[in-house]
Amino acid sequence: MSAARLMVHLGPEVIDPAALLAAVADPAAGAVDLFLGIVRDHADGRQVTRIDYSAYEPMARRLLADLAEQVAARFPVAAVAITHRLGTLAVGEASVAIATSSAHRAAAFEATRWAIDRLKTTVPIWKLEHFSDGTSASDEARWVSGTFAPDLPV
Amino acid sequence: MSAARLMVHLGPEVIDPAALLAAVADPAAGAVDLFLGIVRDHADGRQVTRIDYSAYEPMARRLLADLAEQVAARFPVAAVAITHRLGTLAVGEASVAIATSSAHRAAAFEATRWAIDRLKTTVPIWKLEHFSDGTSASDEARWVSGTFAPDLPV
Amino acid sequence: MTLDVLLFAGFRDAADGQPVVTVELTDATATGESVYRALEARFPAFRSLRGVGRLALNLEYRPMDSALSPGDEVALLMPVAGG
Amino acid sequence: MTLDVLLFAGFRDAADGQPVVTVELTDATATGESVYRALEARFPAFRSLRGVGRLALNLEYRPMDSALSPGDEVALLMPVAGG
Repeated sequence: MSAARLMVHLGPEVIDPAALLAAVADPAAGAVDLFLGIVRDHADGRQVTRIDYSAYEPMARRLLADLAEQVAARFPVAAVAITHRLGTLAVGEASVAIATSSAHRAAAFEATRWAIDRLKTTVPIWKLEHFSDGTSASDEARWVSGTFAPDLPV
Repeated sequence: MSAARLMVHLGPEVIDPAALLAAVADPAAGAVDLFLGIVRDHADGRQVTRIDYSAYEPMARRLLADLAEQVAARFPVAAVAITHRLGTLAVGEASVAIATSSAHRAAAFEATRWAIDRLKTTVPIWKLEHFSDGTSASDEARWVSGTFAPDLPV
Repeated sequence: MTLDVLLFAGFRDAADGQPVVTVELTDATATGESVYRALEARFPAFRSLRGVGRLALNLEYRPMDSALSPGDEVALLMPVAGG
Repeated sequence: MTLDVLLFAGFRDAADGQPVVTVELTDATATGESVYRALEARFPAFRSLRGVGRLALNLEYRPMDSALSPGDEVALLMPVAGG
């Protein structure tokens, strides 16, 4: 539905889930689905201490806006809100939040899931994962291996 | 996973999504999915003004607790939180909230969706929908037609 | 055997709004079916709802032909519509 | 033609940490491929990343053989890993 309300944000601010829920509130919506991506304490069996998120910011902002429009074109949603955080995030902090609202619940679940899958393979954001082997002095970092959606030009 | 943390609530209190998100926070979780069921302003083309939610409370509480356990048994989730509200709700208010957290996002999406589908067909809660034809004096109510899950004893 | 039957939603409406109805069951083995027949006899509106509801016995769904004992918590449930 | 190339993540590391590298392109028709060859010539670490990245041209994904013009905003992107 082209009348869907869209909100996107990219920046270092702490993600406030209530702001996304407020952004998708709609009297015609009977369902809201909110996804949060969170920094977890492990990856490949190793202890993660923090993750640095960086982006090609102008392009990422443009693609986040495109993504919100694509979600609204593909699913019967009333509103779409997408926020991605940048900078250094501790374990437990949200790096991304996507909320959608719709008259019936199937559309909200499917729209939110499609949006996060698509975001992860199209929006130019990268993460540098910091590990610890348990000794306080150790700090090792590696770029998390990424993926491009198969339909992007090669 | 039997170690998953479970939280359920049934009562007249306004639903606070932040409380559910806090209940499912877990350092091992990389994903959280939160579903909200909301009173919408229309049903079958008519204007809804409010919905009264009632329950067979002791049984509903027991089945909500069973449901949270079933979710944790079926999906690799770190935590499950389910809240259902009772009483008279205005358009835009949340009647139900379900949050799950998991290491990877597929489990959280699938667990939350399974939980709301199952809740709607097993937990003894009913809703009386109030309609308006637009004149202030009019108020007509009807029980929303329900469904039993096919595996319940007949 | 005398039993209190809890009623909700459409079943409560069918019993003129009463949340609890006490029924006297005379069957040798009283079941959910006996309860339903007793309610039909007293409240004709139950006739058109036959087959729609389910029996809850001590807070669990149970087959309508389950045997009932004195002190059981018995409820008749319309199709549920939460969420 | 002289172009500034924006680099991120692993590509930035491969260019000794530089976020922007200015390249001089001598091909008659300069393309993303020309940019990549110029970077490989200067930073050997780009060789092992050949075929991994994508070209962004004026904030859009474009085929690596797209023709480039002076003033274009050109970036090389490693596989993305947001979320």
